[in-house]
Amino acid sequence: MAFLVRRPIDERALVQRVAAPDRGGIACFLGTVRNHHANREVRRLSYSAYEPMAEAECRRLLDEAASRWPAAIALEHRLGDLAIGDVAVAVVAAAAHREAAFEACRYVMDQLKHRVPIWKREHYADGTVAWVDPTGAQALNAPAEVSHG
Amino acid sequence: MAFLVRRPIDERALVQRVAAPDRGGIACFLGTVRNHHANREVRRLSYSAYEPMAEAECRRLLDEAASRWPAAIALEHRLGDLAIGDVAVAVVAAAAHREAAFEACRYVMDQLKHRVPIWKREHYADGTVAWVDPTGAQALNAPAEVSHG
Amino acid sequence: MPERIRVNVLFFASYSDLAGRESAEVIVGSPATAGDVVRQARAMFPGAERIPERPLVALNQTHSKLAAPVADGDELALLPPMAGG
Amino acid sequence: MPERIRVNVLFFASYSDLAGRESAEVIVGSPATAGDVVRQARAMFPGAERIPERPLVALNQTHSKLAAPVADGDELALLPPMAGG
Repeated sequence: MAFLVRRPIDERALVQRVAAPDRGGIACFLGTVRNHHANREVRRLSYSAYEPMAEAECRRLLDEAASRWPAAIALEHRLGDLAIGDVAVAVVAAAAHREAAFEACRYVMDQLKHRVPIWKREHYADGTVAWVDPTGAQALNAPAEVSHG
Repeated sequence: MAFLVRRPIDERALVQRVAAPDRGGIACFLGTVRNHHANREVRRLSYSAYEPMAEAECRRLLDEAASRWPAAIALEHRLGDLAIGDVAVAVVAAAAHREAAFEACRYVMDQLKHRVPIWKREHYADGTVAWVDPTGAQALNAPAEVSHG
Repeated sequence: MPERIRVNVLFFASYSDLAGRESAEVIVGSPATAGDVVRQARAMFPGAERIPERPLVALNQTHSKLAAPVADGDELALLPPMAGG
Repeated sequence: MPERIRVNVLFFASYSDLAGRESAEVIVGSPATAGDVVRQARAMFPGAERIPERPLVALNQTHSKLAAPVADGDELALLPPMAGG
């Protein structure tokens, strides 16, 4: 099962994958491309990954979540160029009860951001490009200001 | 805006209703009809409501959630006869950040179950019918065993 | 204010099964509370006494306490435990 | 165990921009840790010294500490702060 995809994410297909007659609660999260980041206007962005590790880390993460909550979980993250409003990531967790579905879904999203080696390069309205650093470290923002044309 | 519907719920339409370029996080919950309840096999069920109050209470609930979190929220609950696997309720919350989206979505679902006057009648494989009482009170289960068949 | 207060009482779900009806006009003396109306409604129909003595109620489509005063023309709904979602 | 350990070092995202490449073979004396390989990699290319001294690393596709020992043929990835989702 590939967690990284280079085509639009079909969240309904992910719901179908985890839905079952004994799982009444389905929690989903869709992360979409925003038009602003840190007060700058974003035109488009591209995601890249350390692909074999990212696939392995997603697998470990879902196994971990499935061992903590009685939930079936599906995950896809898109790579490549995305436009504003495109779905970049989708997590769907289905369980007999909604608490487990919500908690598993949120856990996977939180962990994904911290553990799965995926990076985001934003293209701004002023023509510049930057690697997004969620930790906000100065040293990492500096090179990001270089335009990649 | 009607929160109660008597047709299949289109969760994608709800997502479209709240999605916006400045809202990057979309949390959803789908409640589907389970095939078991309290160890009994469920064949189908029907939802009914105190409709004008349920509509008003949904409106109050969403206004309340929108005042607590910077989120746009959509909600639909289906009434009438539903089959196993059908979506009975959908809540979608969109916000700039995922925390607000998750929390608003979960709050609305939790409150909906406690506040919105909707009732569920389950039809079991053995031909009996019961009103579902989530509080598990004995006095309320008794009449529920009466067959409406 | 009239001496007698007419309240439109609504029964839902299992309470409707117990009372054998979906609504009833209940007349109580003034002043009266929602609880007074419930007490009278439970005594009016065979089976309705199996409705809990202190059910959840909504007065004019808003959740209410049993101690809330009722007025002529009010709508009082007796709500079994809710099971949406 | 060979006296010299060859490690395939991978640079991603902003670190790749800084190092001007996506990978490099780094040779260190045995025994060595992931941290030793990072130190050498930062010194090998102009610009690479702007990679943090203690970056996140993955050893053979698993998150690792800098104190972890490396072996000949290992793959060590230098990971900028992740930004998925």
